[in-house]
Amino acid sequence: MSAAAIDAEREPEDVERTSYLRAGYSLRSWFFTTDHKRIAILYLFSISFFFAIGGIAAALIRLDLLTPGPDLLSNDGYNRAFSLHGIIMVWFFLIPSIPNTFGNFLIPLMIGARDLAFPRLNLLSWYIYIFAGLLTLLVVLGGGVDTGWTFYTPLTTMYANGMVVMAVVAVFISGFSTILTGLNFIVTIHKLRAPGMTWSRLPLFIWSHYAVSLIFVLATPVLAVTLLLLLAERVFGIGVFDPSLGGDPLLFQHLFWFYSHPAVYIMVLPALGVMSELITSAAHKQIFGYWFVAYASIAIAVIGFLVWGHHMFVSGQSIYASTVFSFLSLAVAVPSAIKVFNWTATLYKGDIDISAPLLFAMGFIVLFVAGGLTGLMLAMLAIDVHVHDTYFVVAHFHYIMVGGTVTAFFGALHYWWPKITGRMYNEMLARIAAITILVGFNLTFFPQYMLGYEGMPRRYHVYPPEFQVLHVLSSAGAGLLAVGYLMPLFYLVWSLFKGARASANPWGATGLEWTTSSPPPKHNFTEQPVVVRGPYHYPLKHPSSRDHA
Amino acid sequence: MPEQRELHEPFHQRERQEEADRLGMLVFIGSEAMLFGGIFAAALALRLLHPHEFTSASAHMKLWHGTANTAVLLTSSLLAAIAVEAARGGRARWAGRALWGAAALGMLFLAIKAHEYWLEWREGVVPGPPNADFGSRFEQLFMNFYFVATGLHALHLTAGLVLLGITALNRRARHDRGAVLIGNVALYWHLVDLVWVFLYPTIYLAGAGR
Amino acid sequence: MTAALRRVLLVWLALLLLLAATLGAAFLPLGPAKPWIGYGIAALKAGLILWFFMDMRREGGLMRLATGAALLWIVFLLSLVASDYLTRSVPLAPAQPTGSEARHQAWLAPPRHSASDRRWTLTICFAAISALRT
Amino acid sequence: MIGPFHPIAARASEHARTLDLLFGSFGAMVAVLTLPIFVLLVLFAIRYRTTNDVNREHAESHNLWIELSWSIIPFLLTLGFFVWATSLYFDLRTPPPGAYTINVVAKQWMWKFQHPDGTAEINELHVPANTPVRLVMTSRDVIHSLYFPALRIKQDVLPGRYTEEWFEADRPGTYPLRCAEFCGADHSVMGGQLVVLRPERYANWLEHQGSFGTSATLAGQGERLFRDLGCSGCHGPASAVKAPDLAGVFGRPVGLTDGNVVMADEQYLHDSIMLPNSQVVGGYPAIMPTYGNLIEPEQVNALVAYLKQLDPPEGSPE
Repeated sequence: MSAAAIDAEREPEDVERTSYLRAGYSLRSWFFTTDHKRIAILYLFSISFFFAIGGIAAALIRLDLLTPGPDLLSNDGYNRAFSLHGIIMVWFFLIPSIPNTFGNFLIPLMIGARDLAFPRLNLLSWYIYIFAGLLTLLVVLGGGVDTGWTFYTPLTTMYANGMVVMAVVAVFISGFSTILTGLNFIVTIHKLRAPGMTWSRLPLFIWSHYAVSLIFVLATPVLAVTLLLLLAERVFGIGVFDPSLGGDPLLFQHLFWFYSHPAVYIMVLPALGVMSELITSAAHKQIFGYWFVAYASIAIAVIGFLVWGHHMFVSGQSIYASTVFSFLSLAVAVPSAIKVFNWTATLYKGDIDISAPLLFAMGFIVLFVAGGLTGLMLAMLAIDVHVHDTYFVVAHFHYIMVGGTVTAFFGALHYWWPKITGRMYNEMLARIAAITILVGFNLTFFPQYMLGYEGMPRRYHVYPPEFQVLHVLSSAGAGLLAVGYLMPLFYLVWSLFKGARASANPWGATGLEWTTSSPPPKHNFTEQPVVVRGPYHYPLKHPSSRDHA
Repeated sequence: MPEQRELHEPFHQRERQEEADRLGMLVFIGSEAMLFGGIFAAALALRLLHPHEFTSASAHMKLWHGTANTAVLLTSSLLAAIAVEAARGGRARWAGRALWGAAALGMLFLAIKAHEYWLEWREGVVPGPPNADFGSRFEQLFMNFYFVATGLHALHLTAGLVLLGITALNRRARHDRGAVLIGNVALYWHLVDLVWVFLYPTIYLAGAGR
Repeated sequence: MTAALRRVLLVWLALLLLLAATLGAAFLPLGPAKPWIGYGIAALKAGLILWFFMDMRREGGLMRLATGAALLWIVFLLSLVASDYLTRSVPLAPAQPTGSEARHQAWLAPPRHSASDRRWTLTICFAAISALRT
Repeated sequence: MIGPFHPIAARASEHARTLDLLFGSFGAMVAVLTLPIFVLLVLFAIRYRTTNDVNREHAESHNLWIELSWSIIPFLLTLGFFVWATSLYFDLRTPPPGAYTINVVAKQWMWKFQHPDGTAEINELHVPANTPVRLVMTSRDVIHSLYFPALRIKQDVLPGRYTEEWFEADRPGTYPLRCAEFCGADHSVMGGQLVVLRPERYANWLEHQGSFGTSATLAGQGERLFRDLGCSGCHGPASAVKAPDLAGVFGRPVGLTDGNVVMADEQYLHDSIMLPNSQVVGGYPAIMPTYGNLIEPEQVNALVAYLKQLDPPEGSPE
């Protein structure tokens, strides 16, 4: 690792002069860049923008649900609010959140490459994402859609009157941005690894992004064709779902959920990859069971394609198919359980620095386990018959997507912030933010489990008065959660100007990305690094190994 | 000295870069195959829901147009493969001719397809125009599926034609002994052929013998 | 006429023969086997195209893995969608025989086990199939 | 993770109680499996924090047996609950023979219930207690879902197709019924009341309804429709047209033209009216016109009810 070591000791002025952030200030250098690090920054800004819009829609929903009656929004207004909340959060924030920002930034760095395999394709994928995002903004301004993010037929094809066509076209286009990103990652991980970087020496972040890219490339096209069939029916009248002609609305649900369940694994797998990095770095210890955790990511990607029927247990699907899907849904929970057990074992006898990223990581594990196991409950046929399409399901997927992916996103943001910007953030404020987010989150979504089990259906704008107490609790929690999410905005931006200058390896971690300077130069490494050891080669036994990093 | 494709940004060795380009194209082909996988899932569902009516609706299809189109596309696929072999063998002129041949057969496919659509328009089995009258309601659903599936395939075929044209005009691609660009375009063209190979029994052969 | 050209032409001929075969098979009175034959021959043609025209013959394991993965995922989609449509109308609930029909229907309909033990066998065999699948 | 049972969640059927038991016991097992993780997380974080000088010798980086055991054992535990939940699910989807059938028609933003004696009610469903009630449901527009929280059951209602749901409420009272599948603007107000009455009170409730409800029974309405729509023209005994005789057809296997045999249940009768060429009876020409856009689902329910109680003429084995 000698060449890389020189990178780490370069003087701050030299680092500052060659940093990728300094490699051009013009708009052209940012909007026509092919540097994967700059494209990651472009993605970071755009997904934060859409996170804000989706968050505003969520705030509207939570405020309206404070009272049983239609006080803030009309029936139709509420339906459009939750539809937009769903569409924007799923396709324009959650799916690109970790892969397109941290995946773009870190995959070349972690495998010792100068850039992704197809840099121009990477920029094209951002422009496609932005074009689709603008179309969605037009949908928002034009009044939104009243179909929910699931676009079920025949509601969307015959009875919905919102801007369904533009929303479907926007999602269809955003799918191509995902396919191109997945393709880029797969080819990069196969063909651009540094000499010596065998598959057994890949960091687990790369394994999980490889699994996510498999889902990107194999699931998104089926969403594209499903939306095409929907458009064909709504616009040209040549659809295959029309029940009056003998078509089957369940066919749409089969094709839609064949994409949409792997899509929820698209959202959670990168977070699992981030967790493996955060836990090993905080515990300063080799991951427990490397191969189990690595293959668990691939297993989640593969089995994730076999379980979509658990969304359709009460939809009139055949009971035998439901039994098969129920069984496979239990099988897909096993790899996730393996990962959680291995992280816990990694902390055992570690040399733990309780930093903000670790707080986010532990928060992630608690919420992900809670979400995952309620998912197991939903996979039980008889229980799903009772709680399907109720707030129990809403709480379940928010525990995994918000409690899981968004917490991991913030953990990753704090952990790699020094590497991305070259500045350290304020540690105490970050810990307060982490605690606020975790408390606010639980206050928001745990009451929804109870609401769900008592029979409060999803997407209800007017509800029976006996549920009001739990809704008020949930809305209060949402307020605290919003505060928790806004805090990083301030102290991270503050750290850009006033933050201490970060060293090349502030956490004493062992990834290749920590061997180059912070922020890294335009071509990542002054000299091609050569890999000689596994990813997490922390000295095992030494009591206070921290000062020998 | 045969032209070398220029070495772009992150790659050090040209050979590794060619492998990457080909893998990238194959992964894209895989995603396009999944796109048509959705179409075949729809066909499977319709056939399992109404087996009897699916075959009787398919009996009305123009079997000879379909068969001719399959033969045309198989031959055009052959020409694309010949183009790749010629480029590898260094015979740039033959590569160009084979590419133009493949494109021409692609146009022929579209011509046959257009003629078939026109016949169906006249018979009034095209959903939409006023003179449309269908034997049964499921017949209209089958025609819907037929137009969506063959329309999507024709769209991809047109994109393939454009790619074939660009590669045929691209001098450097024809002289590239590694046949990277020609190889990738041929891969895409073979995918379009593969999809039709499976669409043919789904739409035409289902009701052929009745 | 290089060896490669001859091989490709031979493959082309084989493809046309298969096309003729599948067309001919469509006109034979084969009944329920017809779709299987049609798609079987189509799979043969696809195999030839993949192996020779798309050069999987010369490619390394990675490219074959990528091609195989796409085909396997389509099989995932088709098989599980089919599992729903095929077993949707399997009647678990005996239809309501009214009045004098009960005795008569018992003779007509196939022998039925009691509902509960059929349920156990179905659950176990489905669990077994799915265990093999993962 | 375990939703504590608020007193609001009433239980009105044996299934509801069994489901609560399943949910509670599975929740308990899940808690037993996960609490150690949360405790260990915090414990390790505090005990092995960097400032704490403690023995960190020979921590293993992998151990096959531990890893295999903590992935297979939880899976086997959940398998047990899988079998229990699946058998409950099969019971849910197997209405007992001879259950009391009520037809349900869902429409954008209201529920219409048709009792066998012809009484129809909107958004209110009166059912006799302690008798299995089978709801045969269809929708006139989009997908709805009839959800009885107190009975812990729900079933989507699809356009152009019958789906069914059955329950045996054993505690008289008034319980909510709600729509659980998003169906447009007023999805959240499309609910109503399930009123469970003791059988005798249900009987005189029906009489009371009889006076101003529609006079004929559901089957009676079906018979009138059978004549008005011209079905008897072809299917009647004296008709010259070659059409299958429908007497006693319900519940019997029917041979189709393409050879396979289909059980003539409600779904088959519904499809034969709405999509006649879909499954034509063996030996008959496919000449029946479609009634798809002529009649409403309520009328189809009436016709099916009429056909169900048509007994074959005495002595004919056909």
